[in-house]
Amino acid sequence: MKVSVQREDFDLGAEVKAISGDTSTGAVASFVGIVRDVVMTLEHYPGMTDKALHKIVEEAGSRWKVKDCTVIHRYGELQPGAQIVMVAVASAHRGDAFAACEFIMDYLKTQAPFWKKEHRPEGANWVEARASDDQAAERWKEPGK
Amino acid sequence: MKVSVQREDFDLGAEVKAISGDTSTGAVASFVGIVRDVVMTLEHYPGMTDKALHKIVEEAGSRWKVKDCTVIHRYGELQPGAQIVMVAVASAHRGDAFAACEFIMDYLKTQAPFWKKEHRPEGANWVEARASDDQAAERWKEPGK
Amino acid sequence: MKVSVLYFASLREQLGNAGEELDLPQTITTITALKAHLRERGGAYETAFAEKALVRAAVNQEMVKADAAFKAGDELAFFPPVTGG
Amino acid sequence: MKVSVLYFASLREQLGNAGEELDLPQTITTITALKAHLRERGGAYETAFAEKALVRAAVNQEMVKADAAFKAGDELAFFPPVTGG
Repeated sequence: MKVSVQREDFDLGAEVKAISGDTSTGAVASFVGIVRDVVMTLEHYPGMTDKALHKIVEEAGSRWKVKDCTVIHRYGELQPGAQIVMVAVASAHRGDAFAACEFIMDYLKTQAPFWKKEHRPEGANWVEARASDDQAAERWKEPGK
Repeated sequence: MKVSVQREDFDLGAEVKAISGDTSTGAVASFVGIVRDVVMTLEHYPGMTDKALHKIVEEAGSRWKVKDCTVIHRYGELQPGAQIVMVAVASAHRGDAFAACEFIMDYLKTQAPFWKKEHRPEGANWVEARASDDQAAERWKEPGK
Repeated sequence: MKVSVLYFASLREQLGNAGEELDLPQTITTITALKAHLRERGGAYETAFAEKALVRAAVNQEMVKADAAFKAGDELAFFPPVTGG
Repeated sequence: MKVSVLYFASLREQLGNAGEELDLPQTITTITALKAHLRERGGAYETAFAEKALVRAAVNQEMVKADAAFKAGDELAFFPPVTGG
């Protein structure tokens, strides 16, 4: 399990390779979040981000059969097209890999202390939290998920 | 949209980058299938594989908001740890990317004409289709999915 | 009616046949009928195309149900349930 | 009771304050009580910690509900709903 909060960019291919080595691993699901068409600054709460991400990863590991997992989240100024976040989950089978990866993203969106500020020509503004993100996290609380 | 059926290995990171360029793309979900602990030969039906994969990708594009998408499936002899298949889906938002990526994998598993033969010390044998794969594909037929 | 028929994977090995050109009687126009026709060859064909055997079919490279029809010149294929991905 | 309090993102800008050390009256032991206490400062604090304001809180770097308690020496934090990922 690897969790990293960093300014630097990351290499999805290398990170996926790094968790694919176990001969019982048959599936790796991954996700990359990308800056759309506006420059942004990502602020975080240094003492808490690492803790929060570890907690989310552990929760995923208790719900699904996860062989290995990597979560990287960047902070600082990011240009359009830049990678913001990646999650990769290695499992024996794809069902576990997909579910755990999506779960980690949904929880990260509502539980990890990051905030985006967008820099537009008309001025800078903080991105507002989206109700759809709360809903996405909520659905994992349904029984059977 | 890119579909490729090939002997050669692929580079997940490069493929994901290649479909991430649009400034309206905010999310790329991807999947890699990996050979577990046994050497295998992947046979396919050359005239049909490409067609079947394109059809699955088009179906995904009609159900979710997909900006771009890449599917690569290898054939021939593959060693343990080798990459077999990858699917990457770029969307504005992660919900569409995850759903379309998982849908493509589930349909590919039951609709694309590939067959795995495992080479074990005690002899070679064809992998049997799994009922769980049929179930995984079936669930996309439920209304609301 | 002339058609070409391909066999894949375990089915190809079981039959010892990767494919053949067939000139079928006029009455045989569906996958179900063709399977019955091949079954009559006996031996490996009788086993491979038994009613209970899990054999999938394609007509012109599209997977079809057992009651699908075909016409002269079509490329037909039989194979076991797929196991890619 | 001494605690440290941190403010993040739009809340930090709104208050013009990234954090401070506070020596609180004995009666203030929950996030709800602390928010009311800060509200009494008036100005930006009154607005930022209004009953209806969406302010999240953490105690010792774990997100908590408004009725959570804290003790001397804890690191408290207030921030808007998160928007990472």
